[in-house]
Amino acid sequence: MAVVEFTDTEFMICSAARLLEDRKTVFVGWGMPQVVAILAERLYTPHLVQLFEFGAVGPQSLTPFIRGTMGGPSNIYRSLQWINMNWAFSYAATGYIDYGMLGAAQVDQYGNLNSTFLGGTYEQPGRRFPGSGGGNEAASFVWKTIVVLKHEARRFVEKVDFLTSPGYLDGPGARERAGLPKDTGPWRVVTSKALFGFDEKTKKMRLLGVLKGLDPKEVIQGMGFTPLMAEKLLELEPPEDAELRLLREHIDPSGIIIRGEKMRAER
Amino acid sequence: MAVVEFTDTEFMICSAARLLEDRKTVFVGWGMPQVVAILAERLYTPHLVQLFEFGAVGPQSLTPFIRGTMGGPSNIYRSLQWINMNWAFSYAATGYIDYGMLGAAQVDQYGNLNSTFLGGTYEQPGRRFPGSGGGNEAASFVWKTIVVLKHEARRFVEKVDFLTSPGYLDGPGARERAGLPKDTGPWRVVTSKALFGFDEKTKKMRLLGVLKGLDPKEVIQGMGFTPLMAEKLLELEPPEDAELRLLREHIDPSGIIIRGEKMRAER
Amino acid sequence: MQGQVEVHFTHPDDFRRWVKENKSRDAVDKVMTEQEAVSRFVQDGAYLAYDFSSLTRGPQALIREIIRQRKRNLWICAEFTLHDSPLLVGGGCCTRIDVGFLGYGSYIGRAVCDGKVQVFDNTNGVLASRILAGARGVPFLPVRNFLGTDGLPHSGAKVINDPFTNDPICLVPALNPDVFMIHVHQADVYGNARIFGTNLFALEAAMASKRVIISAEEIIEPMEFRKDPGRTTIPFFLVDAVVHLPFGAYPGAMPGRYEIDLEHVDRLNAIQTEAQMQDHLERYIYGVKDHLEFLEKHVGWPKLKELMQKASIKEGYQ
Amino acid sequence: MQGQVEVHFTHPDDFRRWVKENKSRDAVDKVMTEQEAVSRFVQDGAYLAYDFSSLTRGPQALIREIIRQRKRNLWICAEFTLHDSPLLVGGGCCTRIDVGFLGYGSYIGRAVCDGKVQVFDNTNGVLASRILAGARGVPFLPVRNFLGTDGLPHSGAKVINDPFTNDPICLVPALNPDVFMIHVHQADVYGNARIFGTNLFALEAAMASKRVIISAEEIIEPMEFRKDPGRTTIPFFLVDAVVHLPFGAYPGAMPGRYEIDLEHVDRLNAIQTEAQMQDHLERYIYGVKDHLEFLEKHVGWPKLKELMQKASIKEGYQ
Repeated sequence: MAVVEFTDTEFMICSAARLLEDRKTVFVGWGMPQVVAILAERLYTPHLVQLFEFGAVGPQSLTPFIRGTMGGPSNIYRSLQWINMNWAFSYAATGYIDYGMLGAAQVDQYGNLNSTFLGGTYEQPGRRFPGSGGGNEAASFVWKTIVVLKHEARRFVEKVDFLTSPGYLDGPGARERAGLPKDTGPWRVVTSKALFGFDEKTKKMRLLGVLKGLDPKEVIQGMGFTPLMAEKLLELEPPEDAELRLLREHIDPSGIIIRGEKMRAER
Repeated sequence: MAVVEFTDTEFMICSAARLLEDRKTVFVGWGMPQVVAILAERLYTPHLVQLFEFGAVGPQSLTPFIRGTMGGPSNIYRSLQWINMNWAFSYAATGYIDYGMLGAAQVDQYGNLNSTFLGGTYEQPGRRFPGSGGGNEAASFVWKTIVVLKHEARRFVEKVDFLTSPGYLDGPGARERAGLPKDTGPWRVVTSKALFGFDEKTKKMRLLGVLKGLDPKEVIQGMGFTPLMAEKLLELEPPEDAELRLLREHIDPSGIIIRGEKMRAER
Repeated sequence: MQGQVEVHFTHPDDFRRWVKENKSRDAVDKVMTEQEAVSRFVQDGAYLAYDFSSLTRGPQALIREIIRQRKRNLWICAEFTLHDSPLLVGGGCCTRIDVGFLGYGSYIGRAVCDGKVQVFDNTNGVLASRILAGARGVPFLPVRNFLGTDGLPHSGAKVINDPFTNDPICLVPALNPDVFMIHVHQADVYGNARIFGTNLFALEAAMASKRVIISAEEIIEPMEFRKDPGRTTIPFFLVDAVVHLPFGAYPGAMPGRYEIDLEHVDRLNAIQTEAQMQDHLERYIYGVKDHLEFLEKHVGWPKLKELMQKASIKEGYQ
Repeated sequence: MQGQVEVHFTHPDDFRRWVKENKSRDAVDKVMTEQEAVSRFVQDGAYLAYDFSSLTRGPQALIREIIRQRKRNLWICAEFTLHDSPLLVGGGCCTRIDVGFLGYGSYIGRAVCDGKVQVFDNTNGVLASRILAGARGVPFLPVRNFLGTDGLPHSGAKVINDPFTNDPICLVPALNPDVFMIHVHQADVYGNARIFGTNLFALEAAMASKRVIISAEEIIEPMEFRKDPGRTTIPFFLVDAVVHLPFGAYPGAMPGRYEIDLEHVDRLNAIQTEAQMQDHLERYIYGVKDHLEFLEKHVGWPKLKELMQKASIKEGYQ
């Protein structure tokens, strides 16, 4: 058995990349989801078609990943199609996009996402974030939404300060009653320590597993709600050497995205 | 004074071509309006931007004119832009298109157009035509609609058998009440004998002039309504030699479009 | 006011469900013959749309194959239909038509008068908007035309008071065809496709339709699309079948490749009676087994070469 | 449910009237300096939209000119706004923002918290749909997202029961900006323009806006557009001003031409305090008279050459 060292971000990225399915489509959000998608494409899902809201369909991105650019030439390299935002969202609205991968500042037990503000009021927030971007469209239209966020207990709240992108709203049937497309919604929440899913009946968040070696009770301690627990919790594998090498040497050699708290695990 | 010989179609084409304004935009319907636009471009309005519903913006059509093709290479030669139907109609819907030029099978005193059927019922018509095409969009969206049709009394009716494309509907204010864009509507009706406009107040059709040498009373005889009369009727000039030469030698040398009843006039 | 007639309408959720379960996102080789594409993907009773006209970049070989396979009860979206609709009606394939523009000639006109085919008078713009609604995954789009017409009651449109301006506005229902056919300049084996020139609603209709059949003048390497992504008209995951059909738009023109065969078009224009129609179908469609035999028996390479020579305008088509 | 806040909305008839009276269809030379374009066409209080981001093909030189001219009370459409919105707010130009995506950094976040700028939370897709509504000449478009959110009450959207499915649907009001700015690869003197790569809503917004200012890397012959009409992004009659601004997207990238200057971007990212902001504006914007002087004084040709060299990916950009 060996001990592997990695950052919490690296674990989260690898954990998310393993969730994607090959020969499917994914709506990729800004920032970390881009890195997840590149890692997945290189290691696990070479035929995954990535969709970007700014109109790139199916790029084969070059590395190193250039942060922030979205529509830059290396991130949209060798796309199948370059088009614009209204068309990009149409692919999702008509059901062609299987997965969506998004970040968030806050999430509640129904998977509702806040990426707008924390604390205070809408007019005078405590802290302001970029807002929806295309996150609302992804969370509304794709079949399965994957949320990726740093594992901090305060991000898991009873009620989001602002509902930017819909999870299951206030429970079963609520999305449909609101007029959102049927059979969509959050599917997984990937954090730097754990993996959550949602209970089919109650639509409440459920802990599926934690990083190998962590204590599930400690992991969920302090969350604003108590998640359901899977009958058998998974032990999530730490990053593989191949994943870390790719991330550190090829995708993000400057370490801007993958930096974070140091973690270690046995494998 | 010389006598000039021409067909009724040739007169109608020349008469319509003289109405267009340079450095403006025109929505061009299928068939004869295409020939009118080419004639106008060559002789009178070299900077007129022609819009076609199938997505050609600003072509400099080659001659001879090839009937029927619409999107063929010689008719859309050296366009400013090639795009599609939804975009083409958007140019008109947002008010960028000054003129529209359309044919019709029937017209009533308010300039309502029928290009759908004559006689019988909708389910069992006496004679069936192609229907709206993009005519309804042109008649609804452009600022000034020009209707071009062969002068036959039976085409001018009290009430059209089917209202395909809106004129002033049942009178002043009716277009706006129906929800159509403001300040639009039929502007001229060009026939093989006469030219009509519309009264600003009553929105009823008004005879503006007839081909030089014709008797206005005879021209309007048998029409299904009595048009208003301009205070001073114009004498419409017969085709110029330059117009006829261009039509016969360059635009339609096979004579398929310009053939018709023989006419003659002095000039 | 509301349209009072039957309308081809699919709830956006039902369309989405269909896309989820039936449209593969996997890039697999979809090349097949026209026989296979039509027999697998065009069912009797289907709603059929296609891009452009019988005279320009229309999927004419595919339409002939539909007639050859004697499909029945099709409902067609007649946006720029010229010679296609009379042939489909003459072949007994088509019983309902959303108009659009219903050309050419007296045969189709009389078929309507005789009640052989039922028409629903939309307009070209209304049909294009309905397909755009289908492609945007919404049940309708608002338009500011079609109002005040006699077509509106013969369509599925509804008039409401716009809640933003309080003026009347026309809502046209989404159109999600069962099958969309398009003839393209270039495709790869997966279905990525590229056309040059204008189009009616190529991407909208490909996105809005349950099945998409592409016929292509040329099959090119997939990497060609990735080298110039701004030129891709339709990405592969919308497409179900790719048929390699050079001269597939014949007797119409393929812009930049070959011109119209006016001689053959005149033969189509001349069809007036039922007997003439059946003779034409027998000779040119039933009497040959496929597009290749049609070209060899009834067109011939000297004619095709002549039509290619006439297509001397290349600007913008490569 | 209905949005309860102020919304920038123009009756489609009022927009049409404006187009009729103010948008010339005449192909005249519209080339002018950035000073002239901004002073003539960007009024205090205007609603401003632009295409793409500060990092990719954004109209950065034009935005700097707006700040230099100390425009006031602008309302901006923040679709992919990254460094633009903090600069515009820091320069005292912008008091209202439709979000979109409100990047970058803590300066703009704090400006919102402090009430220096009022935000209206739409989404990227909602804003794109609103602009498409403006371009289609309709007062609204229906969308099936935005429903169930806290953004909706802070927007101009309304929820109605869809008359076709009886499900709730969200109607988003048309957006007709007063000014749209876009930086393009190529334009002619009349305003025909071409971009390579993806875009947000280049044609939609050009069609939907009262004034369109184009800045271009290259001015090319008008005939070049006519030789490849499928590549024209925007036709001239939508355009009011053409400004020849090589490196007009700097410090962002112009795909296929030059790369991002990450060094300068880091300077923008580092702005946190008001003092830092004012120092930056003073140095890089107020302190130079125009884009050319900015490039000469603060970037320099060796750096520009380096950025051009880095832009080695050419596929699809020519």
